[in-house]
Amino acid sequence: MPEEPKSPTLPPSGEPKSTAGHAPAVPAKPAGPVPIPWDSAMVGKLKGQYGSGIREANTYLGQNYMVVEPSIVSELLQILRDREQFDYCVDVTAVHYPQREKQFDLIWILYSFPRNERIRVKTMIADGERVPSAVPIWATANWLEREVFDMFGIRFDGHPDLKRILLPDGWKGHPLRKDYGIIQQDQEWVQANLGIESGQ
Amino acid sequence: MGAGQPGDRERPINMTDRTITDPKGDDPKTADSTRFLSHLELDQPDKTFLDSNELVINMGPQHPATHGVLRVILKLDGEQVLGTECVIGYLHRGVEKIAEHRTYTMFNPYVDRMDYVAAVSNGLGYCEAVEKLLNIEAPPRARYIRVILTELNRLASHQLWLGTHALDIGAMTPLFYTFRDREEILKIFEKYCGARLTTHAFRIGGCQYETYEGFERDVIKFLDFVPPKIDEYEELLTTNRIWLERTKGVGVISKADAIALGVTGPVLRASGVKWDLRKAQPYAAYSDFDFEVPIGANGDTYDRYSVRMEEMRQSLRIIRQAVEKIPEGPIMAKVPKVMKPPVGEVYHSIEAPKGELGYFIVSDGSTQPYRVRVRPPSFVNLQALDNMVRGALVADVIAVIGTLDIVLGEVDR
Amino acid sequence: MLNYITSYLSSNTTPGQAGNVFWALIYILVVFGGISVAVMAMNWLERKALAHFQIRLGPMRVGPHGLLQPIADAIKLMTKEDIIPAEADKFVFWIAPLIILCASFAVYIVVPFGPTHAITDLNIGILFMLGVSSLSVLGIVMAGWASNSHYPLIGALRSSAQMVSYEVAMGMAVVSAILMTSLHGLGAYGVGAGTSGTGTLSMIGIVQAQQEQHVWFLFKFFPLGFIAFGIFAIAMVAETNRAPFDLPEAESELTAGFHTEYSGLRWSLFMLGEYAAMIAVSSIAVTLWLGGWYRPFPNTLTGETWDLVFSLFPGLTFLALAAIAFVGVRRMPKHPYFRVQTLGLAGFGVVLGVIGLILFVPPVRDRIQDIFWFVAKVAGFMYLYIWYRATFPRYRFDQLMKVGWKVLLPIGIGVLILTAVLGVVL
Amino acid sequence: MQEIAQPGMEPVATTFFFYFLSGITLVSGVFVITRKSPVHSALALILGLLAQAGLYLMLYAPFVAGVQIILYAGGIMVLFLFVIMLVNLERSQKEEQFNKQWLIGLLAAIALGALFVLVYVKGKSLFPYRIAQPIENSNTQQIGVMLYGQYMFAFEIASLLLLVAIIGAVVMAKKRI
Repeated sequence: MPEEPKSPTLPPSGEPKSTAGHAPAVPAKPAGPVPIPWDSAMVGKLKGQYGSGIREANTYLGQNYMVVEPSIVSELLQILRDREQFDYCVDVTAVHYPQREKQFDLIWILYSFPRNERIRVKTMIADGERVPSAVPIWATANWLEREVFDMFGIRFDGHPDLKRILLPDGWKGHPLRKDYGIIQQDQEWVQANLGIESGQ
Repeated sequence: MGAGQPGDRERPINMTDRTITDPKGDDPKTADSTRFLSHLELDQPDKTFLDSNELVINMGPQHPATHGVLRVILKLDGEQVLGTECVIGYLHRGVEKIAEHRTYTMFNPYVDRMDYVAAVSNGLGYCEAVEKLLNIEAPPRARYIRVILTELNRLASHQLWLGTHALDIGAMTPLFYTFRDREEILKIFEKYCGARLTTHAFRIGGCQYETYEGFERDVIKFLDFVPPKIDEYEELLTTNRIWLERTKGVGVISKADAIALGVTGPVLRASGVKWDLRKAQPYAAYSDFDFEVPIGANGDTYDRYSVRMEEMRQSLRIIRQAVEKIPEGPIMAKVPKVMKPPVGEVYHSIEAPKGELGYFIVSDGSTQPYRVRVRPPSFVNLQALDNMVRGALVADVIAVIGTLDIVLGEVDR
Repeated sequence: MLNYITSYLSSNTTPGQAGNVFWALIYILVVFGGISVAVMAMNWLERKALAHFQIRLGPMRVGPHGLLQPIADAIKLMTKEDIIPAEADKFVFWIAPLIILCASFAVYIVVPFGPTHAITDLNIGILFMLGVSSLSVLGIVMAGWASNSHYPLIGALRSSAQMVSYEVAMGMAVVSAILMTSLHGLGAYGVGAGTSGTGTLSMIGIVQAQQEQHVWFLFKFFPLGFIAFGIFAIAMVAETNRAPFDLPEAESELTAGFHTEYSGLRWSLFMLGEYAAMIAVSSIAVTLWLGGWYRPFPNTLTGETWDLVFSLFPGLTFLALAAIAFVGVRRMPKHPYFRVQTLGLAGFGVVLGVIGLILFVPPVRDRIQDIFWFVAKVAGFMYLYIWYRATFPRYRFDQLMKVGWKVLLPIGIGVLILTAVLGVVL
Repeated sequence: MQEIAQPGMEPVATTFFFYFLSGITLVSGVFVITRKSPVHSALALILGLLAQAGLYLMLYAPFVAGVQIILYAGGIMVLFLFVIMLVNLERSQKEEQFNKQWLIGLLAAIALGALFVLVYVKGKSLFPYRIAQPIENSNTQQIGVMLYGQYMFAFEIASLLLLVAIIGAVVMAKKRI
């Protein structure tokens, strides 16, 4: 089903907001868009199959996503590709939530050519937890997972050649983690290879 | 913090073996010291009478034909390529890390610096993603202006691609023709938003500037000026025997491989997949225009060339329709001075000249995005290089890198 | 001593044949000096024509319309530092460009600018030319090896493999042309039987054969002459590593081929050798197929009036050049900065005009006639070289070899056999 | 040397050129065996062959001289240089160049020289002393007639032999045809 323009529950955008600019009191913000449960034939089948494995399946701003248990992720991805024809893995990426117990959000964005539909599969994993690689399912995941490893330090089991892709090999630290400072650099690597005492 | 040679002191890559055919291959120093090449196993082929050992050649990062700072390690048997390994990251500026320390509007200009050849479409992708996050809609006039400028930018990007691609294969003249015509587009950009390359033409919620007084006249003059010029490029190359010989059947990628490798844009369409985001998931007023999506038959360099040439013509069609039907009205939606998008995440992608350019933005309700992930088409297309080049000759590697139309600013981000 | 000099003036053979050392030396100086000037002019013409092909102006700053650019380049190259790589083989590194230069210039000994205007007339003329031009392969291979680094070696091996394989195709085309000198079949064109029936290898002999047979070999036995000429034209472009076949210097793959490590004057010797080889190979083509120094349509448009008309051509071309120069002067911007340049261009135009007028004087007109036509035809070939370079992309190495061996050679052998059969049968 | 006014080659200072060319041939011959680097000896060999071509010219055999230049200097020597460059020469440079038996070599050379002189002196009558005569019609035609006339059979066998050699080389070099 083509992505419907806007989720129905949102207030109609035409409603005149107060004129922009320096209105004295900012009016009470209309309730922001809220994720609504997403139930489609596919989700029903998957829930039947995995039950609690699929934590939640919602639509937010018209984009369907489901949060899944790490244990069943690779199996689910395989099913999504073979049965549900999601033959194009758009992106594999991660988001770091240091304050949460399961620190990382691992996200696969999939698209199906036959059904012209896009979904996101999310799973939450702790630091150091390993996830089976998606390379056997989609060849494009090779470099995408290497970049996630390079930037976040998440290891993927079964990846043919898991090593850094953007940063030099000997670099220590994973920049996109929240605890990695914006101007921080691997001083030891910089001195060893560039012969300058600091990167700044 | 730039990149340099990998960690250990001793140079891991033996630049080039001392002589071409060292009969006995005295010291296998190429084998152990290249753990960097772990997946390119350096086995000796079955011993023939005149055995030749593999030759590891470094192409780049300062090579005339790699569009930017790309280093390709080629494992050659004589002239034939046995395997390639792309070493990238020389132009890595950490755009995604910077995004987490900038507000939404401050990050807008950074986006132009990624694919500096098609800066306008980068901006369009980002602005639309944030608008979706804020759940606001750009007014119709702004959407039309966005379509016109993005299609002009697609034309300019394809022209630059054609010039450099032909130069790599040896034809010097198209470069000057394409740059002459591209100049007209850059003039329009300069008159509209003051910049030629990294234009920062759009704002979240619409466009910053109303179109300058003679905008429609310039665009229409351009629309009449360019079609015969495109025929000039075709005249030079399309039926040129040597061009056909250098591009037909070179760098072939099958439809299944293309989908499995996640390749998008003209490279995917040349392999026969009729998929264009402007048609599949229309954004920014593309649904109002009719245009065809050109596809190729057997996914070789020549098909990618003809797909892009046809796309140039289709872009002209879109611009003509857009300029004729451009509505009046405001060019900027109501956008709060301090943007605080509600907590949530959104993925929005557009059809950039190179392929599907996607933005995955996570917002935690503050003025700064919590996480911005850019899905770069060149990065994913470059991954298909190894698949397309295995078994080809060195000269074909140059042609295939050219036809993939990669820009290293986008690959490395 | 004086009569030794004047004795030659009346004789109608080339100085080399007449054994007159003094005139032979003068001819050598004139021809080699002329070739060097032609190379400089060719360098300027290539940059300007290539630029105008690509809608840009080319060198404009050094002298009016960049006319002094070649001189500036020459001075720059001479004063540039001449680096010899550390581990390079000094002797071989030093001698390689000289070999190429000697090979390219030795060809001019037998190039016939006129019935008596050639340094000498070896009776194995064409054989000597092919032999000497194949010597330049040695120079290239040595240059590549002496630079002692990887890419020049690969470039050198590639270009020598290319030259060796295209020499074969060239040889086939040349042999079929020589066959035509003796086989003077009546032919469908009613062309009268000509020479005494004995073929000749000597260049002047070939041109005279074309004159007597009243047909250019290009049009003899119609398709065959044309095909042989086509094969030769393609092979000669490959022989000099130019245009679509300039793979050894393919910038995009191997840096700059065999002359990567050379710099300064030594590098300019390579360029001199390349351009000289281009002119030499074109002069072979002109001699063999386009009737050497004879004016076009020597037989169909015969008669006194036509001779007069054609004899005016040299003067007319120089006057036309002078006219172009003056148009350039008028279009020169009026800014004081350009005053010197406009004066220079005007002076150049005047000189050309004067030469044009002198060429109208009858005694000079007759003498200059054959040299002018020969040089005009070679100039046509030069323009073709530049045209190729502007339009054609580069062949891949294996395609280049395929064209050489699988396309040109079979057609060459076919043409050779057909010429022989046709010559005997007709 | 009586003046032979003849369209062929005019003899010009032949004696000087004779000694000059044969001198070059001898010196380059010595260079070939004494040079340390194989490429230098190859160059010396090329020089020697070109000097021989000059000698042929003096014997009024221009065709043979032309063929000498094309085949020897242009073809075979290029092959020599190809092989010399492709084979890794690092080790051969380092090894000791001269083995110790040069004394025996010298003796053998002297014996051979004496043999030549003996044959020349004894068979003086076999070699009639004649001045090289410039031939009437072109030398190429004579050779052509001889080659395709009398020695037709030998010519074909030789070409067959060459064909076999070429095919053999291709079979060896190409891994898969």
